[in-house]
Amino acid sequence: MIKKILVANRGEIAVRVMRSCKELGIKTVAVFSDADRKAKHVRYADEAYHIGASPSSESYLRMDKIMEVAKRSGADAIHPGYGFLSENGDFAQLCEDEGIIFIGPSPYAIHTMGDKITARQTMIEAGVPVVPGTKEKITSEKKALEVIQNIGFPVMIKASAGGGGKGMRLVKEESELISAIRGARSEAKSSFGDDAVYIEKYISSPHHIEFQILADKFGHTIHLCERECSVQRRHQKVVEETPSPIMTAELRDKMGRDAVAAAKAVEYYGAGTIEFLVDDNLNYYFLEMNTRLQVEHPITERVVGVDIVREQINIANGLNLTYTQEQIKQRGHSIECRIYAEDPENNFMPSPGIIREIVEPLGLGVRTDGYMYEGFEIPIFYDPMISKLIVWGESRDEAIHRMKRTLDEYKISGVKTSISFLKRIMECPDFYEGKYNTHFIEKNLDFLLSKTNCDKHCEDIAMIAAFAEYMSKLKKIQPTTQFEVYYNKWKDVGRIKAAMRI
Amino acid sequence: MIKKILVANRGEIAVRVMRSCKELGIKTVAVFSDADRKAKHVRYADEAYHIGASPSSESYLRMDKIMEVAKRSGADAIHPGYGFLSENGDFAQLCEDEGIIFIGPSPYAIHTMGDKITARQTMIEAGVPVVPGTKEKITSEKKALEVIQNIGFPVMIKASAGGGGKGMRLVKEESELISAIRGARSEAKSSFGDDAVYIEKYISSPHHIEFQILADKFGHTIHLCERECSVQRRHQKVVEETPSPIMTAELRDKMGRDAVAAAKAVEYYGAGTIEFLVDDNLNYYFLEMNTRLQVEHPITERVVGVDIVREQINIANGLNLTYTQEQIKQRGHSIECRIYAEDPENNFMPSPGIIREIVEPLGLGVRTDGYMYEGFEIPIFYDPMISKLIVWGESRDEAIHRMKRTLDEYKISGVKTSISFLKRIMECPDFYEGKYNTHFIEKNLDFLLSKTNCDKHCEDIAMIAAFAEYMSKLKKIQPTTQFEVYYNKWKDVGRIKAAMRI
Amino acid sequence: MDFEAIIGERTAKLTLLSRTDKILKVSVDGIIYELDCVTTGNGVYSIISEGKSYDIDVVQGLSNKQFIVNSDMSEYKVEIVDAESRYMKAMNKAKGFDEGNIIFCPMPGKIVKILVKVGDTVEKGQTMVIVSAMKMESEFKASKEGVIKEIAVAEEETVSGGQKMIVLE
Amino acid sequence: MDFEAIIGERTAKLTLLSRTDKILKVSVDGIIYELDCVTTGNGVYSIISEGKSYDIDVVQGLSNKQFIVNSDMSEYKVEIVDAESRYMKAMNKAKGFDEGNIIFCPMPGKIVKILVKVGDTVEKGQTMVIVSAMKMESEFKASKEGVIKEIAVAEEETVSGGQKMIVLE
Repeated sequence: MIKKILVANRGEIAVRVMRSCKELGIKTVAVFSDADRKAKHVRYADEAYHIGASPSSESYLRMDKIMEVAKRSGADAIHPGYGFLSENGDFAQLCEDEGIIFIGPSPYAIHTMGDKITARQTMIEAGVPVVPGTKEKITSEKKALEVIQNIGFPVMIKASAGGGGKGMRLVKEESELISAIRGARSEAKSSFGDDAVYIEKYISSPHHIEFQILADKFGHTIHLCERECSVQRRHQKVVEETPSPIMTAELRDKMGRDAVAAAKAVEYYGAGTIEFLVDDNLNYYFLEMNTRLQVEHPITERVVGVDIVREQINIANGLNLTYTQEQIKQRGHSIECRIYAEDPENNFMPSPGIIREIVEPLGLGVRTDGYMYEGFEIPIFYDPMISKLIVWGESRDEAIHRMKRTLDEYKISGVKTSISFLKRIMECPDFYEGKYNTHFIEKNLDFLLSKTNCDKHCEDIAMIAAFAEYMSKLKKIQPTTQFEVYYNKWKDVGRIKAAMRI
Repeated sequence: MIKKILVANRGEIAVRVMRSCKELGIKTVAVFSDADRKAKHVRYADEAYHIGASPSSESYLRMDKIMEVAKRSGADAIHPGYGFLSENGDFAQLCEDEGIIFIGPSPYAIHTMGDKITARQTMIEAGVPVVPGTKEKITSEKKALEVIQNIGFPVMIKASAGGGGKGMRLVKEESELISAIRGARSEAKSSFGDDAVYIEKYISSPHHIEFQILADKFGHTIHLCERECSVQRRHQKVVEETPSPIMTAELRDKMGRDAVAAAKAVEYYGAGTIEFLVDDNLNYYFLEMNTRLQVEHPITERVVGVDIVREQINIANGLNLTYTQEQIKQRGHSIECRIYAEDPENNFMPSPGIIREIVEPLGLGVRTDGYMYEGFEIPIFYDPMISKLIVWGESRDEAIHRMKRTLDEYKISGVKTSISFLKRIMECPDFYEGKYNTHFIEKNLDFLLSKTNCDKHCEDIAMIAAFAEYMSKLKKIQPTTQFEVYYNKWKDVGRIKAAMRI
Repeated sequence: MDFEAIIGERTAKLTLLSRTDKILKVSVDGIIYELDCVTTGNGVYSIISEGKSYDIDVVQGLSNKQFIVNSDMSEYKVEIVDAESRYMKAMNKAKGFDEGNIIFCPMPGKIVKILVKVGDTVEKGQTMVIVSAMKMESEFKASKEGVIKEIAVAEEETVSGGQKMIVLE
Repeated sequence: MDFEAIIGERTAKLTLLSRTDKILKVSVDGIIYELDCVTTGNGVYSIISEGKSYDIDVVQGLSNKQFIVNSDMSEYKVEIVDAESRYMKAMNKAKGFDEGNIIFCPMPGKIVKILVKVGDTVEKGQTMVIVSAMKMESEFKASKEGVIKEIAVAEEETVSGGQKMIVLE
C-alpha cells in the first residue's frame, strides 16, 4: 500500500491532493521552485524539496529532478495533479521504469488519447460517436475535398498534436479550403513539430459537456455523471456546473455508457474525463479525453458524494473500485467558479502580486479550494487561477443564489480578480435560464463587463471611505503633536500644509 | 412575503441566518451592543443599529429596544437565533402584538415546553415516553416517597423551571431524599423564583440523542432524523454527529414518530428539537424540547441536504413544508466540533482577546460557521463559542479522519482555543469506536488532556522557531547599522549587549 | 480645509467637519454626512450611515493618494486631491509635464520585448512593449502620437507593479 | 553569543552560528541545525530541515521573551533567555523579588470579587480573586502561603490579559 506520495505540482491542486493523503494517513512530499518557497503546498506537506528556478521548464517540468526527489524522500508514488507532467506519457513511463507508482493511467492510454487522430480512430472502432470527418491524416487536398463532400461545410481543420487553438482553421466555403489546410499544416509544424491535420464537421454552437470516469486495474469502469463546461473564454473554462441544464436522464445514461466505452477502449485505469460536444438537438460527439484529474472535479465530488482523489489512490494501490454504476446517484446541484488573478476591466490582463487581505466565504454548501494566504506573493510564472469556489444547492436555483452570496462574501485584495465578472455571469439571464453554449461569454460580453449601478450616494460613501484611509495614513506618517491638532480639530489650516507631505 | 428580517442575535448564528436571508433576497438588519460595533454580523448586514451597553441584559436581551429597531428599520420579521430571546415566550407574544412575524413557534408552544412539568404532562398525554417519575409538582415529601417506591433509586430531583444544572439533585438512597428535596426547592426558588420540583428516575449512563423537526402552520410535521450529542462537558455539547453510532433504522423510525407526536402535541410550527435520553438497551425517554434553532443544526443540513433556516423562513411566511417525510434521506456522515475560546490545559478557563491570525480549513466536505476575523476582539461578555467546524464524509470513518485533518489545518492565534482538545476526542478509542455516552469526557479526561508526544527533536525545532521570532523582533526594534552588523554577522559580541535591550 | 475626491468623470468637493474615533462628519458636494465610521484595521472600514451598514476595503493604488475602494456593490478608483497634490499638479503643468505621457506596467511581470528605441516617433495604438505574466503576454500601446523620450526597462527584466516603462514626449 | 531556551522542565543552550535571509545555522545543546527558515510574516515560520517541512506560528506570550509556539504537532511555551534577561533575573534575585509571588490575570475579564485585603495572611489554595469572562467565573488561588502585599485591581474593574492583580510576600 502507498505510504508516501510526492505531489509533482503546485498551487491549489497540490494542496487538494495532499488533503486527501492526510485523511488517508499517507505522508506527503512537496516539490518547489524558487518562487514557491513560501507557497502553501510547501508549508502544508510533511516534506518539501527545492527542484529549481521559477520558470516551470526549470522546475515543475523537470522529470529528472522530480524523480530524484521521489527516490531521496522514499516516496512510493507520484501524483501529477493537472497541467505540468500530468499528461506526459514519457513521465508515466519513467515512473514505471523506476518502480514508482504513477497515480494516473498507463503510458499507453496517455499516448493513445494524446494524439488526436489516434484517439479519433480508437473511438470510431469502439463505437463512440465522433464529429463527422476524416478517420486518418490528411495526405492530399483531393482527399480533403472528398471528405467534405460527405459532411458538408463548414468544417474545422485541426492539428493532430494540437491544443490551445493552434493549428486550427474554420473553413466556411470551398474557396477557402486549400489555403486553410496549408496554413494549418504549417502552423502545426512550427508549433508541435508535426504537420498532421484532420478534418471535422464544424459544430456551430456546441455545448461542452464532459463525463467523469473512474476505472480500476481489473476493467471495472464507471462514470460519475456529467459536467457542463460551456462557459468558456478563449477555450478556458470559467464556470462549470452539474447536472447540465440541458441533460435528460436518458441522454445521461447513453452518454455515460459511451464515456465508459471510450475509457475501456484504451484499457484505462484511474480517473479521467471524456469531453463531448453536444449540439442543440442533443447530438453528441467525442471531443477528447483528459487522462488526469480535472480542475472542475469538485462539483462532481459534491453531487455524487465521492472523493475522486481518494479513489485515484485506491486504484493506484491496485484495489477494486469502491462503487458500482448503480451506486452513483446525483443529489442537488453544484457550480464551480474559477477565480483568476486578472483584471476583467482591462482586457483580462493578468494580475500577480502580494495578497493583502482575504475573506473566504463560509457557511452552508460552500467549498473553497485555494492556496493563497495573506502576505503570499502570487508568482508571475504560473497559471493565473488562484482559487476555486464551489457551491452546492438543493436546486440549480438555490446553487446560483448561493454562488452570488458567496462571491459577494469573497474578498481578495492586493491583486485584481475575476470575482466581479463571475458575479455578472450569475446575474446574466442566459446563464440563469440555463440557455447557453460555448459562445455564452462572447455573446453576453457587454452585459458581463457592465458594472452594477452605483448612484451618487454610493459614490459619496466610496469617496468618504477613501478619505478616511487617506487621513489614517497621514496620521501614521505624522503622529506628532502638530498633526494631532490637525487630526482632532481640523481647523488650523495654516498648520495643515506642513503636515500634508506624504 | 417577508422582505426584511431583523436578526436579534450576534456571533456566528447571526451571520449564519443572514447568509440564508441573502440567498433568498431578503434584507437583513443587525443589532449590536457597544462591544460588538466591529463584529462580523454588523459588517455583514444591510443595516445595523446600536441597542445598548455590552452586557446582554442591556442589549441583546432588551425586547423593547429590539422592537424599536424592528419598527424603525421596517423589518417585517425577527429571527432570534439561539440563546438570548429565542425561547422567551413573552418576546414571541410581543412580536405577535406588534404585528412583527416572530420566526419561531407560537408563544403557547414556547411556554408549554419551557415549563418542564407541563411539558412532561403534555408528553405523557401524547403517548411519548418520558423518564419514569412524577406527573405533577411535588407538594409533599410523603408523595415523593410513594413515587420512588414505584420507580426505585437512584432518582433525580429537578426544578420545573430549571436549566443549567441548577435545582438538580441526584439521590441514591432513601436517607438522602428529604434533604435533597429541600435543597433542590430552595435552590430553585432562589435561581428561578419558583420552587416547584419533580422526581425522575436517574438514567445512569445515557446517550443524548435529539431529533430535528420541522412543522408548518397547517399541521404538517416531519423529522430530519437524529443527532448524537453525548459528547458533553458540564452539560455543554462539545461534539455532535449524525447518524448516531447506536441508531438503527427501526429505532430511528420509532423515535422520529414520537418526536413528531411531541411537536404536534403543542401545535408546533417552525424548526424545533426533541431531546431524548437513550439508555444502553435503546430505551428512550423525552428529555425536553428546544423551541428554536440549535447550535448543531448544520450536521443535519449536511446529511439530509436541507437548509433549515430557509425552511424556518418559509414556514414563517405561511408556506407549506417543502418536503414530505418520505423525501428526507440521510446521506453519509457529518460531525460538528464546537471551537471554544478557552484553555483546556488550564481548567478550560475562558480566553477572550484579539484574534491575531486565522487559517480556516478548506477543501472537500468542510463547512465552517464562525464570526471571527483577524484583528477582531472576542468580547468578554458573551459565549466562548467562536466557531463551528462541520465535516462530512461518506462514512463515519472518513468523517472522523476528515475532522482530524481539518482540525490540524485550523489555526487560530491570539486566543486559546479548544482545538487540540477536540483533536484528542477524534483520536480517542471510545469515540472512534462509537462507544460513548454522556460520561465520555469525564471517563476519558486523562487521555483527552494528554499531549501528543514531542521528542527532543521537535522541541528543538520549537525552540528555534521561537528564537527566529525573537531575532526578528530585535531587528524591528533596533534596525540601526549597529544592529544590522549584529544580525548579519552575529560575531561581534561586544556590540550585541547594547543591541539587546528590548 | 477642503479636499477633492475624483471617481471616474466626477470630481466632488470634500470638506471635513469633525472627526472623533467613531463619528466622522464630512460634506460631499455640500451634502453633510454624519457617519459612524470605524476601522477594523488594514484599510477595512465599517461605516453605518442612517442605519445602512457598509463594509468597505480601501487599498492604495498606484500613488499614495489613489485608492481602490471595494464595497459590496462594486470597485472604484478614488483619488484624493489635497493641498500638496494641487501644488504638484500646478508645478507639473507649469513644467509641461503630463502623467499621461508615462507608460507604467500595471502588474508585476517580465519584459519580453521592447519594440521601440529612444528617439522613435510612435503613432497612436502602436505597440511599444510586450510584458509576460502568468503565461499571458500583454501588449502596451501608445495612447497618442509622440516621440520616445526614455525607456526605463530592458528586455528579460522583471518589473514590479506600477513601474515606469516608457516616457513619451 | 549564547542564549538559552526553556520548554517546560528543559533548558537548552542555543548558539547562533550564522543567519542569512534563508539559512539559519544554530546549535541546540550541541546539535547543529542548518535550516531553511523563512517567515511568511506576522510570526509564521516555514522551516525545512533535512526535507521535513514545519509550519510554525509563534505568538508573543506574557512577556516579550516568552513565546507560544504552535506547530502541527502541539503547542509549547518557549522562553528565550538572553544577556538582558539573565541580568534582570540576577538583579531580581538579589532584591529578593520572585515572579511567582505575583498573580496575573491570564485573560481579559471583569473582577467580580476580591476576597482578601492588604495585610491578610493567605494559605496555599485560598481563593483571592474571582474574575468573570464569557459567562464563566474563574477563581484565582494562592499558590503558597503568604501575606498580601498589594492589590492592583478593584471590584467591577475590567482587566486585560496579563494584568497584575495581586502581589504576595
